Amino acid sequence: MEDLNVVIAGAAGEGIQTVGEVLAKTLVAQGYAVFTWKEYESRIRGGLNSYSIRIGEAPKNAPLFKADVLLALNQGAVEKYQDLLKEEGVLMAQEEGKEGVIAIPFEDIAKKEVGKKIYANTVAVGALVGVLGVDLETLKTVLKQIFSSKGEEVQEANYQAAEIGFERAQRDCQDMCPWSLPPRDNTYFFVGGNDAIPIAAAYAGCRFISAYPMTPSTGIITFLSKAQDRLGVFAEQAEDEIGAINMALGAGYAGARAMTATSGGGFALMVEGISMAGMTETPVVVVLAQRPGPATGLPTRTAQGDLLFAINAGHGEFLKLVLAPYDAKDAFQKTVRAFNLADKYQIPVILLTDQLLADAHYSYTDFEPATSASYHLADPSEIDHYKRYHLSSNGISPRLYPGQSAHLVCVDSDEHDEQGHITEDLSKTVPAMVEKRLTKGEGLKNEVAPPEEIQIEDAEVVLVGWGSARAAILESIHLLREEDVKVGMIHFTELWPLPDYRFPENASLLTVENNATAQLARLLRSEFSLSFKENIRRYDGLPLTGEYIRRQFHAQHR
Amino acid sequence: MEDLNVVIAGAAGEGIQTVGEVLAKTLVAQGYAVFTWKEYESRIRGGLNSYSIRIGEAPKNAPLFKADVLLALNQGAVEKYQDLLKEEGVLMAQEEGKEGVIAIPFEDIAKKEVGKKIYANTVAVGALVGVLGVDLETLKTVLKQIFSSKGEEVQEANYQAAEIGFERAQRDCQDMCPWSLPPRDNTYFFVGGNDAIPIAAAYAGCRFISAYPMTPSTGIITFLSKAQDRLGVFAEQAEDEIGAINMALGAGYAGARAMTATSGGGFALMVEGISMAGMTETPVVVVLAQRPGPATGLPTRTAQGDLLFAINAGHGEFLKLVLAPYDAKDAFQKTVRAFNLADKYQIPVILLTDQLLADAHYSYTDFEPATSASYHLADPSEIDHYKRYHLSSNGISPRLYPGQSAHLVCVDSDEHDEQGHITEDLSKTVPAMVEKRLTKGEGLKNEVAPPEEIQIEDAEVVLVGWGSARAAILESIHLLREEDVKVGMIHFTELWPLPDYRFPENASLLTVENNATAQLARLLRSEFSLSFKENIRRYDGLPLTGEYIRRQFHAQHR
Amino acid sequence: MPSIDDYANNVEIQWCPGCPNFGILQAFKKALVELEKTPDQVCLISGIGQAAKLPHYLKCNFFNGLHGRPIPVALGVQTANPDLTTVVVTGDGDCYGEGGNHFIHALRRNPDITVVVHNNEIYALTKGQASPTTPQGEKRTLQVKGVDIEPLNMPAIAILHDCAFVARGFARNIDHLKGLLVEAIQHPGFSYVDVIQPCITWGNRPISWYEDRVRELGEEHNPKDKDAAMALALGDKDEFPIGILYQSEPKDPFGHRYRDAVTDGPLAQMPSLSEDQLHKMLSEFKPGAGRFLD
Amino acid sequence: MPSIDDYANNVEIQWCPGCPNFGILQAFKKALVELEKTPDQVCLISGIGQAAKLPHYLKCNFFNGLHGRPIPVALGVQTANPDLTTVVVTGDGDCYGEGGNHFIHALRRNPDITVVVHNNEIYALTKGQASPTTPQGEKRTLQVKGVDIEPLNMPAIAILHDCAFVARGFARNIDHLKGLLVEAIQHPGFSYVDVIQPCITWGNRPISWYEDRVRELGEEHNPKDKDAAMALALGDKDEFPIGILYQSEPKDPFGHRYRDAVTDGPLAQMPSLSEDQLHKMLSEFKPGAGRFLD
Ligand SMILES: Cc1ncc(C[n+]2csc(CCOP(=O)(O)OP(=O)(O)O)c2C)c(N)n1
Ligand SMILES: Cc1ncc(C[n+]2csc(CCOP(=O)(O)OP(=O)(O)O)c2C)c(N)n1
Ligand code: SF4
Ligand code: SF4
Ligand SMILES: [Mg+2]
Ligand SMILES: [Mg+2]
Repeated sequence: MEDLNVVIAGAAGEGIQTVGEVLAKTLVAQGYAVFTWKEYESRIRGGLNSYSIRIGEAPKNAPLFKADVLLALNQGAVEKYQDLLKEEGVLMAQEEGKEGVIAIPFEDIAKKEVGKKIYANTVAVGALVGVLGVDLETLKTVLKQIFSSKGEEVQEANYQAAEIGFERAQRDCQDMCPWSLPPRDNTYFFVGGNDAIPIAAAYAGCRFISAYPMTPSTGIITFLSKAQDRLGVFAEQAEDEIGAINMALGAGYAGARAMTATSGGGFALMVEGISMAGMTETPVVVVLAQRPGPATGLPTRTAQGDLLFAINAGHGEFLKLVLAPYDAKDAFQKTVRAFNLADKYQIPVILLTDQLLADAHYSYTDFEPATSASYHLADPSEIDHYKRYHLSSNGISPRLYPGQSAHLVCVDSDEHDEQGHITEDLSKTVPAMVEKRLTKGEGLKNEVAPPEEIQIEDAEVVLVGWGSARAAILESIHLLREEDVKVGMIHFTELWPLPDYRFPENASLLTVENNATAQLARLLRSEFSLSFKENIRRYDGLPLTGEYIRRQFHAQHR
Repeated sequence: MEDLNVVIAGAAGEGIQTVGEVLAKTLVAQGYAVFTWKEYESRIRGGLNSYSIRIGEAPKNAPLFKADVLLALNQGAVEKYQDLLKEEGVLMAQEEGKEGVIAIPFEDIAKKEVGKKIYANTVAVGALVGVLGVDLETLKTVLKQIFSSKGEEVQEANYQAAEIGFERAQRDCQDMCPWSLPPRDNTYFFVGGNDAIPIAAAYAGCRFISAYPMTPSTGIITFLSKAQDRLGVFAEQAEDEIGAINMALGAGYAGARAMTATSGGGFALMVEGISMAGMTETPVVVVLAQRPGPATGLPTRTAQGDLLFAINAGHGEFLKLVLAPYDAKDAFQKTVRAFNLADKYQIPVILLTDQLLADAHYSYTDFEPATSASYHLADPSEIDHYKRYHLSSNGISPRLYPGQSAHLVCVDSDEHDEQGHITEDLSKTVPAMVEKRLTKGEGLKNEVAPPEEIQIEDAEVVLVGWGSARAAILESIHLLREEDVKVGMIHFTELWPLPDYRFPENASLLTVENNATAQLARLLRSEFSLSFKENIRRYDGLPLTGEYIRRQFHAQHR
Repeated sequence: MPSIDDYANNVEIQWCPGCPNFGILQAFKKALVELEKTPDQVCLISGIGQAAKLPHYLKCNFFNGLHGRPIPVALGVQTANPDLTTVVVTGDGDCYGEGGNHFIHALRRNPDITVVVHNNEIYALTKGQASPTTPQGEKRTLQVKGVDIEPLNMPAIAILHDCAFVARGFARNIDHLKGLLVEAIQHPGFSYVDVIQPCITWGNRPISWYEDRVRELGEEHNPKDKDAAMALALGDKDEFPIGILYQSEPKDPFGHRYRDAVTDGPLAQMPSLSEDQLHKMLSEFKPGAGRFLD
Repeated sequence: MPSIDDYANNVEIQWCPGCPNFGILQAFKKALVELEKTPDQVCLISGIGQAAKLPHYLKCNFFNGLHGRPIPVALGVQTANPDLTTVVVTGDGDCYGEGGNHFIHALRRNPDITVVVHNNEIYALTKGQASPTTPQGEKRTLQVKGVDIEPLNMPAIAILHDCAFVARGFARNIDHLKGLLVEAIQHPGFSYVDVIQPCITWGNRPISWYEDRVRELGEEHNPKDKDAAMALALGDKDEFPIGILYQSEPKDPFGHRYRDAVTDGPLAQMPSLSEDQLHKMLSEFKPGAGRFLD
């Protein structure tokens, strides 16, 4: 089958999120690979938002805009989103509308036929399940899981609501709805970006998170604080982002793997702390969930606008690692990797995500961690005279934590000697310490993964991308190859330090980025001798898609 | 004559600074071109510091290490600094020492012969003036200026102290001191980097400074607050750097040219504010006086370690201007330019200085401003319907200030429409605003000065530098050319956006930088297709000198 | 003479229908009309949050800045243009959390601005986390077992530091709140109004719960009585006396020395340094003249 | 049993000779000896300033962090390793200026740490600017006509917020200060000692001026009496009553819920999530199982 795309649109507070989630779970339970993403305004009620569900037999995990089915919860949503409907697409709405609209007055039905307005959402899901030709029973299983704790009555009412919606849709569909999604024998994992990171953190031995709420990063600390007893991660809401990173650094110094999570403005406030992590050689993982800036920008939208800021974050010169996972599963792996490498090299690691990745849910056949936690604290019993900043040949000094043993752990944000005391010895100690901290980079550079290469053998044009744009670029390659354009892909998820790498010499290169200034291109030019054709950029707050890239490619490169 | 270098060394609190300043002024008054710089520890008393005075007939304005005369105020200073003495150099000390040391017990003399220990400094200056063969009368003129307000008695005691020191030195000099510095007919301006910036700011119409103390930037607000009534600049010590930049932005929004000044860690705390300046299009000038990082680093030392951080400072994508003046006079011009361009393009401007430039004093034959303030506020009477973010073709919208007229000035750190109201219109307004802010860069790029070229015509190797390193690089070119090495110089003081520029094609290039990672080289690689030989870097907290560059050049490029 | 309509603009209001923030907006408009201010005389400064969106809904000059930072922006605005009526509109997270340091230091400065805090005891725009004023034990989206730490009492801190004007209002008593705003804006120096503003979407308690506990202060309270003011600020956490809690003795406003010595008008209107002045100053950097500042 | 010598290290002390900071250092050593702490049980956290250099001069674990940020670092340290004796050593600029927000929010959390502020009413390391505690009218290098704004009264703010332990010491009354430090460190929850520490280099007043005005509190003051404590904190600015100003009723320390539910040892010693636990959790992301957290 071709992938289907269902878009649910309406105001904040109208239940888009609930309808979308229940439908998505039902589809996964039915055996389909589902990818969901959302776009929404920065407000609590009102406005116009959408929740998109892509349904396929195998995971594509990339956003689509065009809709096969559009469920518009209000008239504004009809107007704003109806252009997304494909020609043969079906519009579902509450009120009777034009020809070809499946009108189901969810709220009325809920109130009159089920008894309470709150069942309107379930009526809507029932209708969607009916339109898509999914088994009502599957929906009921999902409803059971969700409402089992609410008592028999609520559960029954939900069943009833779902049935009514289902039947109304089937009745009204007639021959407008060609779809049928019979049960399949797959049980995909269905995971959100902001779920994968906290779970991976706990799996990687993270014991401490302090953060200040900021969209789209807040889900991470929320997850961990809800799961505190189960995952054992101490979670604290800080008074501000400066407090957050300094708490994490304190915990890291004291031996606990620690992290924080934020977005652009909050990250800006943390850069002094990141510089201190560099100087004190304290491991810390900082999630920077990007949204469009500058300043407050578009708080709920997506962008890849902070790449160069992240790489150059912090005053002075020190080693850091910047990783940009491309989806939830990769975010899981990269999170574990972030903790391990932060520990091994005693450095700050920045995990660059974005609103797309944070809020999207992905399907996977399997979800096995590729690495597990590896710890690098030194063994105090093997050390005679402990020096926190011992000048070793690879720049890495043994790290102990205070109270671990009788060895004293002395750490300084001033330039310091091997013991951790302030130094003014410019002739020897200072240059030695500068070199020590940078020397660690040689080891790290060798561990950094090279970019992923897709179909570059015969490619005339290579699309170079990073982070969450991967699936869209992959899809665009598929689309362009269908048109006989020989394109390939080179994709970076480990961005600083950059690995040694040889770009193909015969293909022309352009980057595809969710920003306005093509930051990856600038970065690659500074590290490799490259030139780029006109890069493809998107900077309206919405994610890249395969179709967008295809269109831009043709517009720019004919 | 060949330039002379006098180094005064001792503990903090022992009077090095006073002795050095009085001597420097005397030399200027005598008609010589004087350059002073200092290196000191981050403490208030004790430690070992030095103040160097370079004396010549024409301004070189570059630091030297090797000393013709070393005045060591204590035994530790003798030990630490005596290696600086040239073979024929003269050591002056308090206590009798080795052969060839001019021993003058300043404190004893002051106490016993003048009556109070505090006159020891003047005894020392007197002795230095004697050793150097400067007129005692010139010293007295300078002493008169300094002490005239302290009453007849103090003045007389100082004269007496100077005389005793002078005579003792002349007596003990015998044939060890070959120098004679007769009066010359020059009256140089003698200006410090941290004096030039505040004066230029006031001249450029700056009306507001808020800052939080941080070495080596503190001199700027200190100057302005002392001169508040005379220069009319409102100066406020903020509670922290975040407060400082936000106050400056408030003042800037309200029509006052405004600035702040800080160093690495404080700048790190300001980058969210800089991003807001970008988004709200509020002019602001931020002085970033660099010192070695990361974190607290070496608070009183010098470095050029924040170039890439400054250029990439702030989340999101927006236009900023980064200027790095090379000396006090250039700092004057660039400060005026900073305010004018901040105003014209409605952007944040970063003035990158460093401890060397901040603390050094320079001599100039003339000190004429090359530009004066040009103002770019719009005229409210010419506007009918005012829109703060009117989408103009060059990206610049008319800027008014609140209360200036009946027009309302509405400014937003969220993405906004032309009126300044929050927008969620992703299809039109958002990309238009992103483009508007970046389009301004096209105009700005055309105003940015190309780098300065020195002797590149026949150069086989070109040393590429930036900011305060200029004089040292110039001197190194002189030294290398004397050895028949064909070197030239390309020097940047306007660093972002980079101007269009063609590098010479036949010479090999290397950068000379006061940092460890050769940041300029990285920057230039990303903007021009260049490759660099092994760059010359210095990262021990001390400034580059011509001699250092010469030595490194030979060590690296034989 | 301005009317309520002069303050209307046709910007869509993004608050939840029924939110008490509407009451604060209304009180603002009424207060400005009563004060006979025209929109161009008023400048609202805000940070980020639901509260901080208010300036968009009232026709006037505004600077909608960063989360937590409206107070320093307002200090800059008021200094640069003292003729403006500068009012900060902020939330409990904006002002007491991220911006806490600026608030306590603004108390020290006594700038002639008014700070109005929409205190809903929650981070509403980011979906319901605890704020510095959330009472202990209350559940929030990030504090699922209830907030475990104590709230900050900023009105008490303000009274302690002799803040010029400290009041508490209730978003649903619009006319009473309007009265407070009028007095706060008129009062010289730093005026601070903490407004109880229940969040009907994320909060745990209905508006009526607050309504039942709000009590208008009458003649019996003398705002000059610091002990009494402090007692009110420290009183039972489930009681909300509203009105003027405290008024200090008159004191010098921020920047008064500069105003006396240099100018008391907008800084943008000052002439800049003349070439003459510049040359005079620079000549002092020549030997023989002596540094002009020492 | 540790002795004073166990706390000696041979690092050159960078303070001015005769600075009262030496007295604080001495009091620290004596207190730690009296508490029978060995250097490895102690962790000092500081920011940047003259005060903040103290950890370098006393043999123990330390984290000398950023200006203004020792308190959040200490929170992290104490949480990660509750077995350590975590003490913050900070200055009036570090703690009340740059770090003011962290202090007021630490009050809310009641972490089991001790904060010792070297209050010299000045920014000493940066050469004499006013600090948040500089009295009005006093001249500083940046405030040449005298400080024009009011000082911050952090002890009063602490008492107001029922800080577990609030004391004031004098750097030259070493034994008295030692006693305060012993009590502060022993006291559960957030202990706060503001130490009067005249700066003999940049300050305007000789040590004797302070000595004349310092008065040790005796039996007559009951630290449980909040009003009396507040009166002391608010008292005459030129009088310095020293001793324990306030002790709150016992209350839960920061993180107690976690300590009860998860572990009360160092976090570094916890086993990490097993593959089993991981798979169990991940399986809940499959349809049919239901999300494990909802
Ligand atoms: C530096 C920074 N950190 C965090 C945020 C995210 N943020 C936006 S509003 C808000 C909380 C607002 O709370 P409050 O001030 O009480 O306003 P309310 O929404 O409750 O009216 C936060 C944390 C931000 N925009 N900037
Ligand atoms: C972010 C940042 N801002 C400013 C500074 C510069 N600075 C260093 S110490 C200090 C003031 C210290 O005052 P205080 O804490 O009272 O310590 P004291 O020196 O008086 O003991 C300042 C402003 C810095 N290091 N970092
Ligand atoms: S979320 Fe709460 S505070 Fe925000 S508008 Fe809605 S009801 Fe009001
Ligand atoms: S400057 Fe002041 S506080 Fe610092 S060491 Fe010297 S006397 Fe002590
Ligand atoms: Mg709130
Ligand atoms: Mg101090």
